[in-house]
Amino acid sequence: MAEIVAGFCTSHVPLLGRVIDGGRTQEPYWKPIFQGYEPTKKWLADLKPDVVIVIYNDHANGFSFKYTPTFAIGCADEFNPADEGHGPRHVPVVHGHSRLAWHMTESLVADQFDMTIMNEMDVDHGLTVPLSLACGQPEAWPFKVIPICVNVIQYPQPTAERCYLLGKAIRRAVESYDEDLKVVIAGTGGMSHQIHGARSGLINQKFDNWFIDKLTTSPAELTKISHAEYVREVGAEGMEIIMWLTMRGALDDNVDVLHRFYHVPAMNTAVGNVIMQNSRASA
Amino acid sequence: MAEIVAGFCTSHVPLLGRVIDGGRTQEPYWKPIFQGYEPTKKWLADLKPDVVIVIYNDHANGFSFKYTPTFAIGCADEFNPADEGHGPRHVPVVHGHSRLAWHMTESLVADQFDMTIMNEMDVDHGLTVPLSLACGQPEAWPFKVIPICVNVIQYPQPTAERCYLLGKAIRRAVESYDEDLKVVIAGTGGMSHQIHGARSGLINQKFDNWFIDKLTTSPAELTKISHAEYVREVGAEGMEIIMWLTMRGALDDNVDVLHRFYHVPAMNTAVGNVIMQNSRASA
Amino acid sequence: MTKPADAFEDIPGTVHFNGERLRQGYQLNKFLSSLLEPDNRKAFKADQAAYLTSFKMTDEQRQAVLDRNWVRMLDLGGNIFCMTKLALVDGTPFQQVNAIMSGMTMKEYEEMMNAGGRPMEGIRSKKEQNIG
Amino acid sequence: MTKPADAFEDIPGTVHFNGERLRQGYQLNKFLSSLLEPDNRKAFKADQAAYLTSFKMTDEQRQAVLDRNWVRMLDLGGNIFCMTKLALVDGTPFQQVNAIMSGMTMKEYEEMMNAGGRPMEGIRSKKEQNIG
Ligand SMILES: [Fe+3]
Ligand SMILES: [Fe+3]
Repeated sequence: MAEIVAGFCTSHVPLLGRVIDGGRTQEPYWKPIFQGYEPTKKWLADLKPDVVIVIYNDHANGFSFKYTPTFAIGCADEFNPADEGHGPRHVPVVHGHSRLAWHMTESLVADQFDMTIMNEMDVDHGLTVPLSLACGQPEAWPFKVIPICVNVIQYPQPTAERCYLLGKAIRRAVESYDEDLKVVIAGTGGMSHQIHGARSGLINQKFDNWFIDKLTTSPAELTKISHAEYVREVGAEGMEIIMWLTMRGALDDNVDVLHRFYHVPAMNTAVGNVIMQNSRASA
Repeated sequence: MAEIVAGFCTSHVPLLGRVIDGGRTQEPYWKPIFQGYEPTKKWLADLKPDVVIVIYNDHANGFSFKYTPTFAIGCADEFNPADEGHGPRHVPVVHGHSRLAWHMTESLVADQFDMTIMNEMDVDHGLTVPLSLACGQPEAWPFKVIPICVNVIQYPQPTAERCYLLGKAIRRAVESYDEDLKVVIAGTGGMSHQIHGARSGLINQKFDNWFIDKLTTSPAELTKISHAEYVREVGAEGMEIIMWLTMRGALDDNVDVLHRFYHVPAMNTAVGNVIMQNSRASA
Repeated sequence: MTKPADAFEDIPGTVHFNGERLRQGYQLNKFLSSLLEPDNRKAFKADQAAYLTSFKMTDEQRQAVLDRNWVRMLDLGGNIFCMTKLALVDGTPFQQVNAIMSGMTMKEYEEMMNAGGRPMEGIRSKKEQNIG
Repeated sequence: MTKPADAFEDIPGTVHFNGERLRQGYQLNKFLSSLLEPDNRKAFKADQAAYLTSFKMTDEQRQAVLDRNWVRMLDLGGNIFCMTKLALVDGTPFQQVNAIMSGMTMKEYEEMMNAGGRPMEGIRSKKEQNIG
């Protein structure tokens, strides 16, 4: 049986990818941020998962507005880093786990999640920056990845509750797989930021920290918050943190926090990184 | 308020489109089929709906296997007939109802249906043949169309139950629209046929007629049937009749059958056409 | 893939087009679907073998296309709806493809269809199978 | 479109990118997204006005692009993620776009961000609005 042994959440700020790729992580402005990710890098290197399921969103790079799936699952063997306007990032190709992805698709669709099956797609910073933050600059990513892309950029987005329920369905899907695999799930995006309009630059440290608290102890409360309230509190672009709820839904009600990091700002954005695992696992 | 005033189901056999386009509907082989559609043509011409929601599937024409949405909704103003290998059908462009389609998308996503929003797409015989069967050869289609494309050609298909629940959610979506519109819903595909492998040519009149009976009186029973049982009884390609359940879900539990037609064969396929409306509507 | 449900496996003469099939036939179906573009149809007709080299198919898949071996294409992951494109380009009636796939002559197949189609007896389950 | 929820309307300085916006900005965003292709970037840089004519945008949208009028692009249905492509092609730091959009100089904006970002006071609701 495959098992989701832990989860982590992280911002996916594109600029952080550029700083890593440009070898500038030790510059004074950036250093505190990358230091905050050191525990995650070490934890993941020690854990050695077979597969990481990455919940992320595309930013009009791998997808155009021609079609917008609410939930898309990457079933291919490979996903290339997308060209986001100045050439693709020089990071390794992302290797999928097609067999598990197809199994998950079958399980999710039977569970009444109306997935869009992706047999070819490029992945943008929403997916590759979390990999860089969590793994640094390896020659190849040290695990397979199942990308699950959520529409958070075009209204109507899935509700926070639906994202949470997707996490629960993902867990059922993984646990019904017929092969032993150590699986980690990552929720990406956020934290508070808005990069358009007169509210550009907002940061809401109070909400961000409250959100992490609630995510740990009582995530169901966060599923009751409307899109408009999320937009109001964490910004139109920051509302992508509803994807953290998918990660959370895939874990037990009781979790231990192994790492918690929060930093303001990375240019326009608050940065957050949390690792959680089921309490029974640590007992 | 918009209202779904009635529904109809029909096969979408591509050959029937070619026969219509070629002016061959009066040939002895085809005539009985087109005669069976005369009541539907008359009924629809008298009813004059503003919008017809067409539940259909694409056959690797408007979509490729690059991506396969479980449920896709057409939100554009226009949908062109697809080139299916020998040039597009010479039928009118299909005009969408973008405002209603976006409203429906908002309502469906809030209702936990994970729609794929289509802002550009071509529609194949799965959609245009039903229009031809129900309207003949007008210069322009006499109503707007909201295409809802269901994946029935790639396993895993949505369950029969999910298709039925989609119909119920579509009804809620239409009924919460702020403008008076007369809406009809069409379920397309089927009836029994298989066009590949050693079972090519199967026709199951007994099941088809039983299915129409049940669809009328107790559709929920049909939602309990597994994909494999559908494939077994109506063929791998015939299992698309699960889309009739979406139409059925959008109507009341009690319906009157205004027209019922069944014919075998149209080359490889059994042909069925049924019109239903809510019993209270006819009272 | 996870083991397809036994129920699907039990149905004779039928391909369960699941993820495994999709993967196996991906490039073959990509070629077949490319025929939806008029320019591609022209290029294919002009030099079939050359056109086929632009798709990362297996040699077996290419040969099956060149031979119009419909049964083999199906075995190698061909999707039946993608295969209709090739039949249309060739002008082959699809009933003929169906006749071939079910091991019948066109005449036999047509007669069967005109008599109401292939009877369901013996084709529901491999246990009672009388086809293939 | 159905009336966007009042809650969205009540949030100041924020575009609710709904179906209406999507439709309004569709061709503009299609142009912006076309810059994801290296060849298109080259063609655009070589002759901006000519390149823009190949998209069915309004003249207003074309002019907003030529003027790099970011506020106008946003008003005319531009999606912010599509707009990042144009900024990248130009080499304009996105913070500068954000400064312009919020009516600040780059220096003011940078200082605000370094001090912990735009404070939430007065930007939650139009009723208490202190921006825009
Ligand atoms: Fe993001
Ligand atoms: Fe069909």
